[in-house]
Amino acid sequence: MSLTNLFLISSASLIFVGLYGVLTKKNIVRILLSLNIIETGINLLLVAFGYVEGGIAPIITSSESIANLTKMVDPVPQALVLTSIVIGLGTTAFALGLTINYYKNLGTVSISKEEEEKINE
Amino acid sequence: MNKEKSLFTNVFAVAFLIIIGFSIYKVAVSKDNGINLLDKNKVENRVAYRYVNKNVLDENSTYKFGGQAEDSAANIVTSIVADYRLFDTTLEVIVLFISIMGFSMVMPKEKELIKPSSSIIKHWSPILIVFMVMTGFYMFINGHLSPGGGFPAGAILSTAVLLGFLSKTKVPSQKTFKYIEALSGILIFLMGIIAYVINGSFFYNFLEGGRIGNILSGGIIPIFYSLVAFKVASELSSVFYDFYQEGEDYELN
Amino acid sequence: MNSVLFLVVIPLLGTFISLFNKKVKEMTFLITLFNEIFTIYIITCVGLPKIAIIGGFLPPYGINFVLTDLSLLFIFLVNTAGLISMLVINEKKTSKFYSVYLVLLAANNGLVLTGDLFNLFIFMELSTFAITALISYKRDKVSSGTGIKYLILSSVSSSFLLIGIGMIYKTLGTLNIADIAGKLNLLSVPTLSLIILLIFAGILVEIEIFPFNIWFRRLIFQQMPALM
Amino acid sequence: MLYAASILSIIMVLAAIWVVLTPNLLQAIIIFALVSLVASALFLFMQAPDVAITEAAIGAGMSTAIFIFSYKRIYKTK
Repeated sequence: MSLTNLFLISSASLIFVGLYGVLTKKNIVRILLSLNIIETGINLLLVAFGYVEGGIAPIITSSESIANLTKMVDPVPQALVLTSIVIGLGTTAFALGLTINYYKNLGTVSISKEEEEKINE
Repeated sequence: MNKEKSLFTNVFAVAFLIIIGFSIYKVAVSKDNGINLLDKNKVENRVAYRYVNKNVLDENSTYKFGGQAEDSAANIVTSIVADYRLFDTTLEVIVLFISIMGFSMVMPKEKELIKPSSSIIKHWSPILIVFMVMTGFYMFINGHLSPGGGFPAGAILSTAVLLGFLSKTKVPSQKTFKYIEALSGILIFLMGIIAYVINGSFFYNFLEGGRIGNILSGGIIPIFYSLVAFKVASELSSVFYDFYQEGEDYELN
Repeated sequence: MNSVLFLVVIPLLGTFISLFNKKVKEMTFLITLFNEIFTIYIITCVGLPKIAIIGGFLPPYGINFVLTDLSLLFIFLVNTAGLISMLVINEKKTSKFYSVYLVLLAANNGLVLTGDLFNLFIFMELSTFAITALISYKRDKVSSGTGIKYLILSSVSSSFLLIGIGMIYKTLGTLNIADIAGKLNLLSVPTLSLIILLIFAGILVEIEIFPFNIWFRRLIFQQMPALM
Repeated sequence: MLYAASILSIIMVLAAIWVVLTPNLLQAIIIFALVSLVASALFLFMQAPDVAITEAAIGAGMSTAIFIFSYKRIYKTK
C-alpha cells in the first residue's frame, strides 16, 4: 500500500466514524466532538489530495529547492485547509456557547423527543 | 445514557454508512472514460503550477533564490494564503470574529471565579509566558519564510494570556482586547482600500517586494500577518473572559 | 468595475467601527442606504466589464467577482431586502445585533457576486454564523434550541460541500467557477455524479429548500415576529 | 516512513472510535485532543508543516481548552 492510499483511507475512515457519532448520539457536546472529528478527517483528506509520492514541502529554502519545483506537494489544498481549520474553531466555540445557553434554559444537554416537547410548550 | 444505546438507530446508522462508503469506494476505483477521482493529475494542469513558479502575472518570468519575483515570500503556502488568495483570508478573519461575537452574545452572563492556582503554575508561569510570547512573535514575523503564520501565532499568544489569567499575573483587561480587535480589523480593511486607491484593485500587494529569503520581503505579508495575529489573539483571549471572572476578590493561600 | 467590491467591504468595515460607536443604528442605516444607492448606480451603468478582479491577479488564478444580469438582479433584491428590514426594526437592540446584521448583508452580497468556489464556501459559512447569531439573539428556550440545531446541521452539510470542493480541485485543478464549467465534461460520469451529489447536499441543506426545512418552520411561526 | 505513518493512522482511527463510543465525556474530550495531535503529526508526513503547526495550536490546543471549559461549566465538577 502506498502512502497516498494510506492517507486517503485513514482520513475517510475518520470522516465515517465522525458521521456515525453525529447520527447516533444525543448529547450535544458529544455531537460537537464528532463534528470536530469529521472536520479533522476532511482536513486530512484535502491535504492527502494534494500529496505527491516522494514530494517535498512547498518552502523555498535554498537554490536547490527551486530546481525541484515540480516535485513539491500541491500548496493550494494546504492553504484551503488553513482556512477550514480556523472555521472549525469558530464553529466549535459558537456551538459550545449555544450549548451552555441551552443547558441554562432547559437543564439538559441532550437533543431528543422529550426535549422537543419541552421546547414546544 | 441508556437512551443513547437504542439498537435500531445504531444498526440503521451503520448500515447507512456502509452503503455510502461502498458506493464512494466504487466511484473511487472506477475506470471510466474521462478523469476519474484517483487519477494522477499532472502538476502542470493545476493552478498551483503558476503559484509555485510565481509567474501568474507574466508567463515567461523565472526567479532565483535571493532574487526578486512577483511575490517574494519563500513559503509558498504563505504566498497563496496572504497574497494570491488574500481576500479569502480576510473573510476567514471575519468568520472567526463573528463566531466569537455570537459566542459572547449567547453566553450566560454569570461568570465563575478562578480557583486558586497551585504554586507550580504561580512560580513558573512568568517564564513560560515570556517563552510563549517570544514564540508567537517569531511565528508571525517569520511567517513568510518558515512554517507558521498569523493564526497559530494568535493562538499561542492567547494561550499565554490564558496562563497569565490562571496564575493571576497582570493581563490586559477585556476592554483593551476589544479595542485591539476592532483596530486591527479596521486596519486590515483599510489596507485593502488603500490598495484600491493606489492600484485600482482591492487587496493588492502594494509594497515593494524585496528579495526572496530576506526578512524584509513579501511586501504587505508581514504587516498583514501581524495584524491577523493580534486580532486572533485578542478574540481568543476574550473567550476566556466570557468563561471566568477577572478580579481580585479571593485570597491566595 | 473593481469598485463593486465596496458592496462587501463597506459593511464589513462598518462592523468593526460599530464596536466602539455609540450611534450604531444610524450608522447601519447609512451603510444599508449606501449599498442600495450603489447597487442602483451599478445597474444603471451600461457597458460594464463582466469581471471584477481582486488582488490584481487574473482569473483563474486570483479571486474574482462576476457581474451578470442575474447577479445584478439578485444584488438589487438583497440590498432592497436589507433596507426594508432596517426600516421595519423599531425595537431597541444592542449594538451586537447591528454588527451581525452588517455581516449578514455583506455575506449575502458576496454570495451572489463571487466567482470562486472556495470563496463561495467562506461566504456561506459567514452567512451561517450570522443567521445563527440572529436566531439565538433572544436567548430563550426556542431560540437556543433551534440555533444549535441549525448550526449542527449546517456544519455537517458544509463539510460535504468542502469535500466536493476538494474533489473538484483534485480532478480539475482549478477553483474558478467559470473555469470549472468549461472543464466539467472532461470528468467521468461516476465522479461527476458523486461531486454533484456532495455539493448539492451541502448547499440545499444550508439554504433551507423544501425537504430540508422541517426544523425551520417552527422558528418562522414562533420566533421571526419577535426578531423585528 | 510507511510503517510509522500506518502506525500513527491506526492509532488515530482507534482513538476516534474511542471518542465516539466511550461513556465518559471528559475522557472523550481528552482523547479527542490525542486525535488532533496525531493528525498534526500525519500532516508533517504529508509535507505540510504549515498545516501541522496550525492544527497543533488551534485544533489540539484551543478547541480542547474551550471544550474543557464548557464541560466544567455544564457539569459543575471540580
